Amino acid sequence: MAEIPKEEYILRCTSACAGCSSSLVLRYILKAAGPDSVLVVPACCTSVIQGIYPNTAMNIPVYNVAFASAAAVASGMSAAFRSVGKKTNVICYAGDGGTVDIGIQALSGALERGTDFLYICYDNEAYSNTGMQRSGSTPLGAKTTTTPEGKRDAKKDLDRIVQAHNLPYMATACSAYPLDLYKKVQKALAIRGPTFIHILAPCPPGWRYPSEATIEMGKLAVKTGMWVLYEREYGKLSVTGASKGALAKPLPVGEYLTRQGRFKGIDAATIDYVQQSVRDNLARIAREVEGVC
Amino acid sequence: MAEIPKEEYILRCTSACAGCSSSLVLRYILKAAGPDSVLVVPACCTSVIQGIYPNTAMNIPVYNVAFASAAAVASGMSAAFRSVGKKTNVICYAGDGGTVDIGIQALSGALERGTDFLYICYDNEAYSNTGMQRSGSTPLGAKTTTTPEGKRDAKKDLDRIVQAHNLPYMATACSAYPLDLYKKVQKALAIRGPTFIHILAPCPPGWRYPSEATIEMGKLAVKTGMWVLYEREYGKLSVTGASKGALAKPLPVGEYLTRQGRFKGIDAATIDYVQQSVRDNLARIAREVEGVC
Amino acid sequence: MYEIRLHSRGGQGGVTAAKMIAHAAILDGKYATASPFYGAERRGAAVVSFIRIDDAPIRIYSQIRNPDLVIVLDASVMETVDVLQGIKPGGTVLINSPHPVDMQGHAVSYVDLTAIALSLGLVIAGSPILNTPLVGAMAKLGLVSVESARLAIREAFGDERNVQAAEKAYEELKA
Amino acid sequence: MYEIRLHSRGGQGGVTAAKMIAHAAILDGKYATASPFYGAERRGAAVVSFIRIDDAPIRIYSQIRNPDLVIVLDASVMETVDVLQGIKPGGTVLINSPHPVDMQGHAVSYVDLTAIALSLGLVIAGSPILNTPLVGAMAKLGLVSVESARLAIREAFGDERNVQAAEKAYEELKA
Amino acid sequence: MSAKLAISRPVKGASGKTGSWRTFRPVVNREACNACGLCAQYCPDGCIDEELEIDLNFCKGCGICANECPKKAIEMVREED
Amino acid sequence: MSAKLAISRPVKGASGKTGSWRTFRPVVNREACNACGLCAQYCPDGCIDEELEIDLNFCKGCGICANECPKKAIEMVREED
Amino acid sequence: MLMVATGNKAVATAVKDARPVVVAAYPITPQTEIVEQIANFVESGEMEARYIPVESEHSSMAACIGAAATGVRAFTATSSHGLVYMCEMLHWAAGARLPIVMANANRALGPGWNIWAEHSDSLSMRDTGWLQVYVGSVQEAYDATLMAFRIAEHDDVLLPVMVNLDGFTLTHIMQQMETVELGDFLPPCTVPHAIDTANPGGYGTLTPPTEHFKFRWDIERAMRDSVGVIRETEAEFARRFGRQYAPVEEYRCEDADVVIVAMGTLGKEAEVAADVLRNEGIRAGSARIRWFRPFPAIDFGDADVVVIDRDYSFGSGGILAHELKAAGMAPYSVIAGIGGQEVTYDDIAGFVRNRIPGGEYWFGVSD
Amino acid sequence: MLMVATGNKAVATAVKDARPVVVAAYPITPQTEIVEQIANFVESGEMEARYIPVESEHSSMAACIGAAATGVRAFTATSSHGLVYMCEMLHWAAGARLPIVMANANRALGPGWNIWAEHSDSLSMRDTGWLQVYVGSVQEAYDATLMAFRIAEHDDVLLPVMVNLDGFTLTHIMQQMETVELGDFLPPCTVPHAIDTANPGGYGTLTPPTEHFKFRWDIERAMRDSVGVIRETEAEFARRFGRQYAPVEEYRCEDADVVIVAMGTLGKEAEVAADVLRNEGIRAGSARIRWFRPFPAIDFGDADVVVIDRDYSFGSGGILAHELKAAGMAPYSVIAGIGGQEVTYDDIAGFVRNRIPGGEYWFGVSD
Ligand SMILES: Cc1ncc(C[n+]2csc(CCOP(=O)(O)OP(=O)(O)O)c2C)c(N)n1
Ligand SMILES: Cc1ncc(C[n+]2csc(CCOP(=O)(O)OP(=O)(O)O)c2C)c(N)n1
Ligand code: SF4
Ligand code: SF4
Ligand code: SF4
Ligand code: SF4
Ligand code: SF4
Ligand code: SF4
Ligand SMILES: [Mg+2]
Ligand SMILES: [Mg+2]
Repeated sequence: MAEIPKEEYILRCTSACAGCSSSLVLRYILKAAGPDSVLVVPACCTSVIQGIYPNTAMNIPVYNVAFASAAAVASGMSAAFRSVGKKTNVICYAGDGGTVDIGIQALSGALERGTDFLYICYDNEAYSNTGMQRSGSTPLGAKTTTTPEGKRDAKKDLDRIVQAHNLPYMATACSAYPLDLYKKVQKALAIRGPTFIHILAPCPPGWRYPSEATIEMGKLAVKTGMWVLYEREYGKLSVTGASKGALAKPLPVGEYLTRQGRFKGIDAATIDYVQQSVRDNLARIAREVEGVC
Repeated sequence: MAEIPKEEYILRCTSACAGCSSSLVLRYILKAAGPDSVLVVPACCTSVIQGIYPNTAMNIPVYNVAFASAAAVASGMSAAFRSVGKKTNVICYAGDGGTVDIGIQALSGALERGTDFLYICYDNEAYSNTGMQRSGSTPLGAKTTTTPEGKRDAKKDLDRIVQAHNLPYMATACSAYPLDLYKKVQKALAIRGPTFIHILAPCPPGWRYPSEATIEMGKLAVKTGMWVLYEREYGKLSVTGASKGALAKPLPVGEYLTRQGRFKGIDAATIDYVQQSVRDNLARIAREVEGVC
Repeated sequence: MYEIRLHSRGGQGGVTAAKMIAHAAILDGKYATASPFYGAERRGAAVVSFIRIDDAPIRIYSQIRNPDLVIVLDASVMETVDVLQGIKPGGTVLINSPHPVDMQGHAVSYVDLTAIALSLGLVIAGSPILNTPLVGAMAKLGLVSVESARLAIREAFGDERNVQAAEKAYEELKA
Repeated sequence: MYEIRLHSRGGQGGVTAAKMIAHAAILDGKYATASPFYGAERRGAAVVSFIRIDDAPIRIYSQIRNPDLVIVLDASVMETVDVLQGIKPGGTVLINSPHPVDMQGHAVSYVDLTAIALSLGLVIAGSPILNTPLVGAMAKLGLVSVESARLAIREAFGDERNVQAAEKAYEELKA
Repeated sequence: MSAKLAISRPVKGASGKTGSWRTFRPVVNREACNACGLCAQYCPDGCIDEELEIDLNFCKGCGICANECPKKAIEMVREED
Repeated sequence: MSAKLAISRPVKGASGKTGSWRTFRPVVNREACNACGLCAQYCPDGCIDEELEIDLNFCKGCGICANECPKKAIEMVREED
Repeated sequence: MLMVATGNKAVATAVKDARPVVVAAYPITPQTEIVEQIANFVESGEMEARYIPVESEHSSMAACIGAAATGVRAFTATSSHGLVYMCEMLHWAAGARLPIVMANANRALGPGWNIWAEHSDSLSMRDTGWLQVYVGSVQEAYDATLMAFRIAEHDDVLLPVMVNLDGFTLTHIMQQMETVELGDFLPPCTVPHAIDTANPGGYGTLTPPTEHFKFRWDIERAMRDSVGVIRETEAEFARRFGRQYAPVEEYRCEDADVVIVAMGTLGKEAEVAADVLRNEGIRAGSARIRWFRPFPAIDFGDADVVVIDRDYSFGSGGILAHELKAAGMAPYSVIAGIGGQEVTYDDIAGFVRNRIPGGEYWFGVSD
Repeated sequence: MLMVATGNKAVATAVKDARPVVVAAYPITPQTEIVEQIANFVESGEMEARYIPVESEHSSMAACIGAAATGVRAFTATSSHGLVYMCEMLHWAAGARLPIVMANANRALGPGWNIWAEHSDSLSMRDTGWLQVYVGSVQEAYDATLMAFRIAEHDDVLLPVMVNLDGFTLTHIMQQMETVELGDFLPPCTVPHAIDTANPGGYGTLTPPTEHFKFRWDIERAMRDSVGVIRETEAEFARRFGRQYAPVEEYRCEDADVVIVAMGTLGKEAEVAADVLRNEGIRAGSARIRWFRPFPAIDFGDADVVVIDRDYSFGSGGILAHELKAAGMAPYSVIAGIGGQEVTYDDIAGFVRNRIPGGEYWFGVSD
């Protein structure tokens, strides 16, 4: 932990809910990015928790933008900074809804045209800011206010979508492993061109678990293999941190699902289905790591 | 060819350019779909070539819609038809721009939520209707009116993006192989849920080759491996038709590139680069077909 | 028109309380409105709700500036909010508290809603439910009838303990 | 104001022809506008362009209904289009043709622009370039000066054969 | 019903007689033809019927049929002006 | 300059004293603590400093620090009303 | 049935009662409860509709267009940024002559983000060919939503209808509300130009300069005809269900020396202001504009007019004031309530007391 | 330099001369040539800007916002569906007080698809806080685009400016055009609130009801101040480059009994109509409205006014006519040129001859 700067770029305190993991990850992202950075934030919890005019908790420029527009705004910003010779980091920090749903057009476009920026999606698997509605990133079976009986469609596979854009660097991370995230942000920012990090960010009110369990929830996601920590440098995959162990010996997914109110009443068949998908996914990753694919 | 209905659903004649391959593929799509179908068409050449009010060449309902909206319109249409018990095919027929750029949000959303429809992207690798500007689907090195020196970014990999949505059926096709396409459309329409076909559709004025070479151009794309014909049923990949041979023994990509004015002056390094990507891609597909992946 | 301002914290059920009070008044044949003032607060922040009760339809949508009654569901909000602001001369205060509290000379009623909720095991996600007993206290203050209070609570919550909580608050309220 | 309507097919360079004619007139110190009428036609369909030449700035943007001169770059358009529609009494017709054509009594000039282009090898994508020789014909009709015609062509095309083509048309035009 | 919105109705010739676009016209040499049907299959505008009659009202002269004919049985002939 | 647009400036306490949100307060037992720093690392709001002083003005009482402390050296104590 | 409901709940309940076939909507504060409530109705089986969880508002309107094009009833709801994000599709829905009904929770536009009541969102869409009604109570939100379907689907209209309710002040307030037994008040939806695979047509193909304006004119024709349809529908509603509405709700206007013109909840609060002023001896009345499109014919004789705009068209003025000016009045134009700015009946009474005919006043802006 | 150029080329050339740092644009008929020309200027090295080939118009405006937020000059161009598709971002650009310049090729909205001239696209965006100018010739397209940058970036304004030119009739017509040597007419772009990592700020954070209206008021304040900035800029332009413009271009109005009010190329053609009418003995004049936002102060005394709207707000009337009515006039409102409908000076003269003060007439619609 010695390497991580003590500097905090979020002043005490945002108005995030107690136990908000997105606030936690943002602390580490900003530590890794340092002060010569601009955060581009579309509508999401993060646009609200900063504080209300005239005050903000964020001690770094934050450019709040319309919901669908983050990656495109960042494109213009990056082009402008680079044109005038500035190296300022341009970092989009967007929720899952603002990324996989309404924001995907802008994201895909910015990736395709090689924008020099880092796009970070913190994934709390719902539209949390508006009160926990289903997003494309909500997992199968999860109850939200618009899927009161549990979502019937699978979680959109953002990472494979992004991967299809062949960007030089992409990674996943989880709020329970802030040091892993910190390193990945540093790596991403050192690379020219589009880079991407997808962070699983448990949300106590959205996932319906007590706030103190936020880190546990993230660890369970990784240990069950529901979430895999990895990075891809120029296409090459390496699994990182706790996922190495999980790849070999994942916990049963039930240990993760049953801890969360949003999965309350989920039936055994769905759990089996989820378990099977996780198994397939881990096998696929293992094969790729072993160089078979 | 006996199997293909004689019925033509496009009356002579649309106002498509002479040698337009998109018009050719549409003939076969409609033959496969039959009259109980609605075509949803966003802004693209197809919205114009139908004819001008009060006349249309299309002998099937065509619902022309705003550029970014095709898949979402189809969602509503499909839900409405299914609700009232109709099996009417809902088919989006969209250009590459309307699919990979401005239309990708709607497409991704419709796929994620399991819309029962067939989405067909005819890919002429540019915004042809507005006069051949670069799209995300324009290949590396191609000259367009907005990339007069040749495009510097790679072609967006639509198929991998779509594949990430885990839909039950997806396929590629090429206008030079209308029978292959015909079968794929039939297959797609027989499946409930979202299905997708991506058709390479050479465009004489856009690609700058003489109109009579339209079929040749498509065949060269396939034979060089620049374009691979395949289908994925519930994830399982099978290479179809002429691509089987190309997979084993592709022609050099130069034979394809140098036939087109849009690649005029392309340098040897770029050709090598393209050749290498094709090689990698074919190898990846071969591995997957062999079940290694 | 009788105007009530209710102070609570996000997550404590202040909005539902306001709704039940208005509902009870409506069941009494009156007109009533209940409106939360929404900031963009997340859980835990101080929030305020407004309740109006009248014999004629209510056409006022703006906030209550001069309440007849101020309800304080969480005494700790008084650290940051002036709960007495604008209270009518002669206005009353109802506070969730085990003991009387001095309110600059205003008439004060108090009842330990928290204790009532805890005693009945009315706890959600670690927090005691304060809103149903509050409705009982409102009945005691004569703002809604006991019967309507019961109906309004039953409409909002299935668990009969909520009605018991209200009855308990009705009995325990001290002025 | 002198008003010209030019009939051609998409892809034949009618728009560029209109531009060069207007440019030449402007170089002569006049005011001129050239406007294509755009449908949503693709290549091959009949299209029409308008050219206005005047001594004062031109403030008219609508189509020309009563042309002084009608130019027919492709005789086949006459099968579907009434090229004489609205032509002024006493108006002239200039047609790309090796032989004179009867135009309901209107004065007709003709010149084989296609042959001129082919003879000089001026062919793009299989189609002969008709627009540069046309500018020469316009000079012959006295609508633009020879020198300005040359300049306008050179501005539009690098290849000097285009100027030669214009000169040839200038010589070969028959009234 | 007053026309509430633009609904175009299917008609032949919706885009005019596109045959006038041609510079070259396809001419079939029936001697050489083996009736494989490829020309008809590939005509983008479906202008070739089962009897290999080409609808010259609409054939745009793209030349695909000639180009694809395995027997070189179709020739593209310049339209006389 | 007149205020042309809403630009918020960084200040401490931008969202008020969020410490008032707490129902439970973390209390560190320094005896049991091994100074591993995990509590500080995991506090979403960065309320724990290097000396393990908890800024109770802002600590929201989420309980993460207590939950994650490997030595169980932090206890969540109910705030007296 | 008597219930206590928020404005949002009222809309959702009316939609349930109207039995649409497709609902496609996207959440946004302060409309979200409508979406959530409908999703719940559908999942619980209380509603038979399909709820399409679209990925954006452009797509929610697109999905409604696709559904309505097949001839079925479709509904969506949005607010502020959602509304302007779907702007293109609003034009499209009207141009395609589809009787879609939408609820809009009026909210300010950013930046800075502001989630509170303002009418600029919907008023800035006043050219799109949508009918617009602004409601002033929970009951009215329910009633107007029901009537919106009947008006939109009327053969003389066939245009989409937007039901506007003030964000928070109406979407989140709880009031009593009576539902109705619809009976045949709302006949089954029929769209004469619905897609019919047996009679194929090309919808929205390129329309040339010689034709396009005719279809635009027909939209205007329908707007004009909708005046009668609205009148007839509101009369029929009153006859059946006992609640009376009019394009402009006048209160104590008959003998008024000054009339306050406003929309939404401010229009209701203005009635209280009129009472206050009357008590002071000022003969005030209130005219709450309910239908903004088509804009109603209004005439207050010689009375002064004080108009309150909770909106603004930069470089021109209050949008409602502009309509009154164009109708020949010289109102005192007050801009108030922007971005949820608090405006009480006392404030409104103050505007009236300090009125300067023809003048403009931005409430809260020090000069 | 004298050249022959289309309206599109004129805009592209002006942009080149203005030396923006970022151009982000998306093609759409009839604006496409602007995009293509700029992409060419950039690739050929004639322009140093970055051209961002965005994937949609929402993103083109977003990219301009991102660029301008750093304090640099940014430009985009669009038309009709592109304009309404970026509607949300238009509001955003103005709210963020960014001096972006955009060219809009005026074109009708669908369905049915129609690619020809109409002003409904940009006029329907008149509430967004953008200044709007409508030009009437190729030269003016060039000049106005240059001036737009100076006006937008002026410290008293800091609002985006939209330069509107009629689709096809102006975008595609070729006329002579003189470019200028800019010199210091256009000073380097400075945005006082540009992002500064040394002085961090939260842009556009949630702004409460007590504050939001103040920023909205400042937009209006800037709109009002822009009147003077426009006047000053146009005067300075005339002084330096010899071409004179005014918010309203009046032609033979001094002694007119009837004034034709129109915008864009119809406003030019109206001058010819005035000449025709004068020859007939009707003392006609023409007033071409150039700046629609801020809307200019106009006064034609006792003269009759015939206003031609190439646009319509359904359920209300011609948008330009509405402005005139709100300014106290009772014009004869003619709706003409919708969807590229052909309107000649003869037609315009006819409108004048048949005028009914206060009446409305849809050209080409048989009653
Ligand atoms: C165009 C538009 N539509 C809807 C909204 C309302 N809205 C704001 S934030 C949000 C949800 C964001 O979800 P996500 O991106 O997952 O971030 P989170 O709130 O979960 O942090 C929504 C729907 C908006 N601001 N703009
Ligand atoms: C919102 C919007 N932006 C731009 C356009 C203009 N436009 C119409 S078609 C088109 C290009 C379509 O390209 P593609 O989807 O590849 O189809 P193609 O024309 O190549 O057949 C463009 C840019 C539009 N109609 N709407
Ligand atoms: S709702 Fe979830 S993501 Fe949003 S602030 Fe609260 S805990 Fe964080
Ligand atoms: S431009 Fe290309 S795709 Fe479009 S009609 Fe012509 S040939 Fe077909
Ligand atoms: S392609 Fe040639 S051989 Fe085959 S049917 Fe046609 S003309 Fe005959
Ligand atoms: S030339 Fe082209 S259009 Fe004509 S018949 Fe042959 S393939 Fe068909
Ligand atoms: S986590 Fe526990 S052991 Fe580690 S520093 Fe904190 S209190 Fe001490
Ligand atoms: S309780 Fe939560 S907010 Fe308080 S110090 Fe511990 S981790 Fe931080
Ligand atoms: Mg989220
Ligand atoms: Mg294309």
